[in-house]
Amino acid sequence: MKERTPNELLLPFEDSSGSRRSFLKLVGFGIGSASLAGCSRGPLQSAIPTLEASREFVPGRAYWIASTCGGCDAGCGVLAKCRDGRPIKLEGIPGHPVSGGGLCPAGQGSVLSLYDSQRFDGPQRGAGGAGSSVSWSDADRELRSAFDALKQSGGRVRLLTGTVNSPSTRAAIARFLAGFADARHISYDGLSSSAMLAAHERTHGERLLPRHHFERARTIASFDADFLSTWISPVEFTAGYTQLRELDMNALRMSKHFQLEARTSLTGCRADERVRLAPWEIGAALSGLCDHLEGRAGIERRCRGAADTAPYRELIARIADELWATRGESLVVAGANDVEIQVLVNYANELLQSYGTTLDTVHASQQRLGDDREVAELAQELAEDSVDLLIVNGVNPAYDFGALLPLERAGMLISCAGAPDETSALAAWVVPEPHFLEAWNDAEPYRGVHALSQPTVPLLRSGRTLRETLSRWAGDERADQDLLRAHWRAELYPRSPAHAGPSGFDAFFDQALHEGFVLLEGDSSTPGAFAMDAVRPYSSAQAPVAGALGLVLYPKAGMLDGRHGHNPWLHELPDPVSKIAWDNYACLSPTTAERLELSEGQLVSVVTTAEGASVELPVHVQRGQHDGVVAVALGYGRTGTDRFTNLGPEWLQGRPTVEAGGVIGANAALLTGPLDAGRRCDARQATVIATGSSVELASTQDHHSLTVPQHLAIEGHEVRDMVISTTFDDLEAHPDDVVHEHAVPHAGELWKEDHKGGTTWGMAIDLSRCTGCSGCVIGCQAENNVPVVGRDEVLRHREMSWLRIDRYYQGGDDELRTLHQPMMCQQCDHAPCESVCPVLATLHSDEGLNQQVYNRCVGTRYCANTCPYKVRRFNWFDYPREDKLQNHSLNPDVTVRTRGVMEKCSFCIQRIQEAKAEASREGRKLRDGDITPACQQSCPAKAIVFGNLEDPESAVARLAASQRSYSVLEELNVQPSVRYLAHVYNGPRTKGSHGH
Amino acid sequence: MTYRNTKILIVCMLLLGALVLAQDTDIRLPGNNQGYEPEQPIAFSHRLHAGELNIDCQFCHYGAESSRHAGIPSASVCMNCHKTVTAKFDTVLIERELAEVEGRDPRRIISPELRKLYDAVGLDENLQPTAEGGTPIEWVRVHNLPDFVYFDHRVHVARDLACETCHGPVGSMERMRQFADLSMGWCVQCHRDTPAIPGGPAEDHASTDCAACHY
Amino acid sequence: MKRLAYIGVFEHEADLLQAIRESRELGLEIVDAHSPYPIHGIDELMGIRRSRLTIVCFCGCLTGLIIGLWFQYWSSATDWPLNIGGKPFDSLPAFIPVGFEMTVLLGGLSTALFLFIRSKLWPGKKSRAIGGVTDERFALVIARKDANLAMAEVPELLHRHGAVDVRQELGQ
Amino acid sequence: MATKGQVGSATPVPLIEGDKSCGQVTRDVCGPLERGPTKLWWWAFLCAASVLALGAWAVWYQIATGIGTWGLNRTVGWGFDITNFVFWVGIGHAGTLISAVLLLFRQKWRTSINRSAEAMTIFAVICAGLYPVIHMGRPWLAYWVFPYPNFRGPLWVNWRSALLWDVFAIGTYFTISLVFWYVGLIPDLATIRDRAKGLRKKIFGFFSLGWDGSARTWSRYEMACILLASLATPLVVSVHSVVSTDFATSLVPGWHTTVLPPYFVIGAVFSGFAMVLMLMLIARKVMSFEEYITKVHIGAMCKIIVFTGSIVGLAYGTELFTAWYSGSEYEQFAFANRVRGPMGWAYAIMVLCNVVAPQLLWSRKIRSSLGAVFAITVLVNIGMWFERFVIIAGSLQRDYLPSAWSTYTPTLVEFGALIGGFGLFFTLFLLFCRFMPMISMCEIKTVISGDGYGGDHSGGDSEERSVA
Repeated sequence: MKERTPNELLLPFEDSSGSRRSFLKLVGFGIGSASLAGCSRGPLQSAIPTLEASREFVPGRAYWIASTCGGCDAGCGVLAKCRDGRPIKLEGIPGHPVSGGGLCPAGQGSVLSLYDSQRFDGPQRGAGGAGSSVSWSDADRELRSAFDALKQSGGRVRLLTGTVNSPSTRAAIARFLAGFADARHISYDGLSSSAMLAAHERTHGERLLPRHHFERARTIASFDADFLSTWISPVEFTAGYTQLRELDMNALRMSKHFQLEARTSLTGCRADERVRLAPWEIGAALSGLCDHLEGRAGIERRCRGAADTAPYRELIARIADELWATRGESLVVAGANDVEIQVLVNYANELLQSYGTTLDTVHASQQRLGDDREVAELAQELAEDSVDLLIVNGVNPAYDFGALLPLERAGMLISCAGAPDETSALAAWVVPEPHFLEAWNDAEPYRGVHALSQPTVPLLRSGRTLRETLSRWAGDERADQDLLRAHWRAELYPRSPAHAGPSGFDAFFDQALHEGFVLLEGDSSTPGAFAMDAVRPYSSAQAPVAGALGLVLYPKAGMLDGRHGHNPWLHELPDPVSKIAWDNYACLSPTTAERLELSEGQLVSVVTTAEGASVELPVHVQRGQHDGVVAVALGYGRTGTDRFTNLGPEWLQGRPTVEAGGVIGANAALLTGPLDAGRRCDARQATVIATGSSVELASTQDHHSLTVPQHLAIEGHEVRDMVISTTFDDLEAHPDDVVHEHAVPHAGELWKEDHKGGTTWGMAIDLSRCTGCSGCVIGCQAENNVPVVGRDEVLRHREMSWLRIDRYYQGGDDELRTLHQPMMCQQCDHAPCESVCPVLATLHSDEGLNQQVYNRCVGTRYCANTCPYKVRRFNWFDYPREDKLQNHSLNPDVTVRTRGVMEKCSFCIQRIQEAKAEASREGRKLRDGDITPACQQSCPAKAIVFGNLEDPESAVARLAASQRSYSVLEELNVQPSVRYLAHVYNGPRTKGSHGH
Repeated sequence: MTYRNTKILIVCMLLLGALVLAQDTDIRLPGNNQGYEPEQPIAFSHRLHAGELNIDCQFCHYGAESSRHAGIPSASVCMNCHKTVTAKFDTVLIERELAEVEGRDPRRIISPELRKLYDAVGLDENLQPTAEGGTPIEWVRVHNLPDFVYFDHRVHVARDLACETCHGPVGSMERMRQFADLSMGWCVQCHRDTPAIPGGPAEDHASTDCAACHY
Repeated sequence: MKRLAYIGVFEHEADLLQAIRESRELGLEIVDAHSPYPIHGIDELMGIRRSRLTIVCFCGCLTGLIIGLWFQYWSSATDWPLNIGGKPFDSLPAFIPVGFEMTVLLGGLSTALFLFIRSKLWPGKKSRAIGGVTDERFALVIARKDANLAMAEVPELLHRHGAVDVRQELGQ
Repeated sequence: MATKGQVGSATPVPLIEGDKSCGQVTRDVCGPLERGPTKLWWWAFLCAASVLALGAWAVWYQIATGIGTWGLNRTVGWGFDITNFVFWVGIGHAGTLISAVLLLFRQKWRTSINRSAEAMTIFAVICAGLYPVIHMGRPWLAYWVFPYPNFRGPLWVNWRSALLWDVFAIGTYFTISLVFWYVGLIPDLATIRDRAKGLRKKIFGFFSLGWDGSARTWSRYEMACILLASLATPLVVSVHSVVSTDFATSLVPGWHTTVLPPYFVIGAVFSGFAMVLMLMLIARKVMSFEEYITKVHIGAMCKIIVFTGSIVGLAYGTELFTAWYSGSEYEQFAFANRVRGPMGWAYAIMVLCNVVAPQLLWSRKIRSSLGAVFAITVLVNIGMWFERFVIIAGSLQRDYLPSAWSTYTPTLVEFGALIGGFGLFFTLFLLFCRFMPMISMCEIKTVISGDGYGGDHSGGDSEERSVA
């Protein structure tokens, strides 16, 4: 299935303004409309075939190209699904050594950035958008002469990048910098793990980031690390973590997860036990933990007495017990970018014998290599006006550091940004990079794991990779692909077992391209023994001064450090915890908000106590958050977000998503403080001052709990049982009780059914596995052409997502439990929506699907009213699709719905039909697993399983038969085809088993 | 009263006349393009290729087997044959005889319609590539389905359905014509009448689910 | 065949009724009586038969009911059975409302139509209303039933009963 | 001629005052039509037409731009639109009731008001029918709700959908009401024809079908009226029952309840009578019909309002009891939410206007105060609108899944469509007052001739001398 040699596809792709014809030439089979006067047969449609027939693609048939996701630096493998010469969807490569087959929302969304019409087209001279276009040869000539002058004068050259884990690029960097007398490559990460690397330098003698094996961790203690959503490699960690949440009846396995955190993170929502721990308490808590562990290990006590002063003394002792009991299969992680804390984490892991089992330092991670200290040094150099040339690639320092890093004082600033950003606006030259789906690249996310990226489409905008650009400047005129191949031939091929075989390099490389990655031994780190001397109890904790709050800056799953700030899908993705789209906000705990007399949506200034830096943000009252902190999301306030002004529908009372010239949210990166302390996202203090005005936050959920409002509650029915949860011990003791106590006796049917059986498509969703990461939400959006409607429409509760993730809080802030439940059309067999449609626009298929026929729909909305799950979505307007380039991301297999029709999850009917057509072509029957809906494909946790419920051998039927299986609102007897598997906490028996 | 009766009679006759006239002028409901036979940029003859020469449909429309779309063949597919076949055989024969008589090498005869093909692929008089290259041929689509209908050739070819069932006697059409009305009722009727694959969800006929075509 | 008729115009309902009664006794043929409002008892007096409108209405209703139910059954269970919310193709209880509405619709329309046809009322029909009968006058039209009877007595009869105006006309 | 009609009251109160003769009646009713519009009429018409224009603009804007210009959302799919629909259908019901049911019950006091009540029915049904069409996402495809032969298979319609039942119910209701109204109009149109000249004569001549007041025609005519009335009576009950099934047959808690059909029908009678009374009070003033629409009429209508209002109150209680007794947590919550939830204010308005306000009419003093009666009718209409609003939007906003709960805030465009309905209604009504005999002359003449249906003069039981 995977087609891997797209060279023939690299037909000339002229600039989009005059490119209709060339695009049609490319897609092979375009349909154009031209008016034909005096003809009653409607517009003339032309069909323009390619001049050259291609063996590779047949118009209308999808093909897949293996590549590596560029959404962040984790290096997940992706298959780009292409139709007619263009990628339309990214899917994880099943069995990929990093991601294992899933994809996160940012990864799913990154295909849209390819079709960003505001990207740079070729080099620009002068500041950002105001610059003038220059040809590549002119730019190279001028810049080379400037470099020559620098080489003569011995000027200082700095290359500032994000994590570069591409070996071929690193080689090109080295070659380029070698030509200068004083040249350095500096890297940093917007979401920094610098302290983890530094801590290992102290404890293991090598600056490295170990690989975390959550799939081996039976006990996990996480201190503020959001490893299921944004921390280092969330897709991989989710896949690993959920492997130990396997609750099939034949193999009950469950890890125990403690989360001690200040804000309410997605990871915290999953934890078996979660407590609120302020950032300044983490050191003390970790020291206490180490104290306990030392005691159990019976070694010299370096943290003696810390246990007595630690917060949550009893809990820490219990965590230590549980960790110790599973030592060798335990894992302690901390999110803080603080070397002292990370040293303690290393120490705890060392005591727990995690190194070599749950932590791999041999095949160390290269997903985050940035070093905060180097940035601080660069800032110093810039401040001294001693940098003559600064080349910035892959990061946006002007956004991340603002005035702390005086970029404008560099002698010459060259930005490699693909699209205008804060840094390119300051640059003397912009030498744009292509999108990762247009370019060759390689990556080594873990030592020994070599991933390849290849172009899936000819360059839509003229750009050049850093590797090619630097090689050009270093005098190497080879094309990018040749540079990459040369590096692989010289460096990697000799290490492969294929080297000894007869097939040669081309076969090796083609195989790597086909798979998307290759595993090679021989490139590993060699850390030293654990240096006990590096360990000392944490001392430098500082509680906030009176009147101030601890400031916690965190990334959101869609925006991360702001690199996806121009992606409308990710902006409209509701945060998995707060359920708010289109904004960042200052999160305060309910108690604190009450104390400060603030309520949801009130605008406040968050002012750092040290520098007085401030941002103005609306308040979000976040349950489960520590009372002593204010949490603000990074990644917002990007310039260029004013592009979303005209995003949604325009009408009488419509409000723009962002005011003309404004930005979405506010940039909280500017609050991180001085560079020399590292990029500490949780170590600042801030005061929160009300400004007096307020805004509405675009939340997709109004009621946040399964408990109905108190004054309306009927006795005995205060809590609804949409999400059933239980504890592991209850499940083990009485597996049948879990769901049964919610069951409603079935009174039988009123009528005999006329309908045939054979196939009933169904879905099973394991709530114990689902983390709420929302990868499925964006996957669904990409697959099904779900429109983006803009902030105002979300505010009016008209978001269009077919698949939403319901989030319910239960319990008080101290013992907050958060339940996530993916909710999409339940494809009911007795669908209430079907009987109410007057025009038969929604009815049942012979295969048990609830079909929605857009072209028949007249839009009465009766079906949506009567749907008990409220999963139907109505096209309130013709949502603007004026960006013709962006429209190329549309899936041609799914109708783009017009105004006034209802739509909803179809179980990816286009994929069902495709699989059936292929099976029929191959003359065989459908097999279980032939059909994978977009949400299932995307799910890193493998929480979603699709198949034929009537085939007892199918995976979905087996799950549906599980003792944890139930359907939502079973008592209505609408007979949904989606089965949920009860959520299980790893906890002791409760009396009875009151899950919720 | 007779006067009124006459009036009624006249009106009835007029209505009847209008109906008869409507039959003749081939008036049909909007959206029904049955019989559509647009002029094409190159006067390609299906009668010659599919009829007389009996070339398999899928030789050119090879997408029908593996894709939703049967596809309009690329010019390069035409060139497989028309690299050598440049004009009608009899004109070539005449030239050959003439050349023999005149004692010279026969000239290459290129028919005016094939000239358009060579222009499109960018070949000069001697069938050598020109500097400008070619421009794709803009054929006029004959069979147009609305955007919300997903017809899949692949499945129908796999079920050994003859192309003529829907496309009509293509082998006798000089210019391609829409044979069927391509209405939903026409599709559905065939699906009702066609026995299904045994073991499929609907045992007695091909799927008449909405989602067979609309999604 | 045209024949002679007399028209008497009255000012009071009672005069008209008296005139009718006597004309009938005399064996005169009452072509018609005209009044601005329905006069009760006049039909018996004039010997008008009970209208068959009821039967027509009933037949209309029955037709509506049968067509309504049959068409619903045919279109959803025979012509193209479709699975709607798992309900049986022949969902008779769900067909009742439309069946009922069709009953009433056809019943009502056939009644009105029959009224118009039977009473020869159609749009644009030239009115032959006798002056004032749509306002406050009452009129009686008398024709000769028996050739032996002297028509000359008729105007006198009408005048005797208080007719304010008596005209002679050629009627049908 | 003396007036002899009575409304079952011990003291004979004249139904028609002023000792009218037939000619007098003709002149009184036709007079205003022939004299040309009064200043007051012009002002009223201007107001109504402006409101109609505003509504037309709102509807046009909404159709051109999208349903999104209304404040609906993924949870609340119906708001003002269907509220208005049910409200207007309800208003229409009183007309049929007065003309058909009271005809069957030989209530001759209906004669003064039945014509305008029937007209009101037709106009209200026009208004009502408008909303389901414009509430569609693609109203230009509204004809798809009709089962006409087509080239799609053929694809028919979903006979199981309550909305489809609505199509037939409203369609039949409109048709039968129109036929009934028109049949009733023919003699009066003939009266006007015979008084008119020129173009008016031609137009009224065309529509009066050549009516000549023949005794034979009268006989069939009366029979037809009785038959149509007998058909219209169950029809009117069925229509609002069918409308209520839009809600009762769906799964939404607060909708899914068997009490809805009778509850809706009685609500419709209640609101309809209030609307008729309100219009009568205006019309008798504007058109100077004080002698035809007397305190007897007003008193009778007041009694019906207080009676039906009490039944409506009982229905409110019943649904609360049913919810409580059901044991269904969703049903119970839906009603707790209806009374005390975010739309509790609307529930309060509903109860005050529909249950409390009409109880004042027990007092004869209030019944005889036209101002007070007028105020109460206005309140009842407001309350009944809110009843539908509470049922529709109030139930939808919070149903099963707490995650999907939402709120509903109407937009300006929606308010435009709301008042546009009133604009249309009053415009049509004013035009009707202007061009059609507002009072059924022939029936009034029957009453004053002492031979009203069931009148004492005709010798007791009407059955005896009904059309033979």
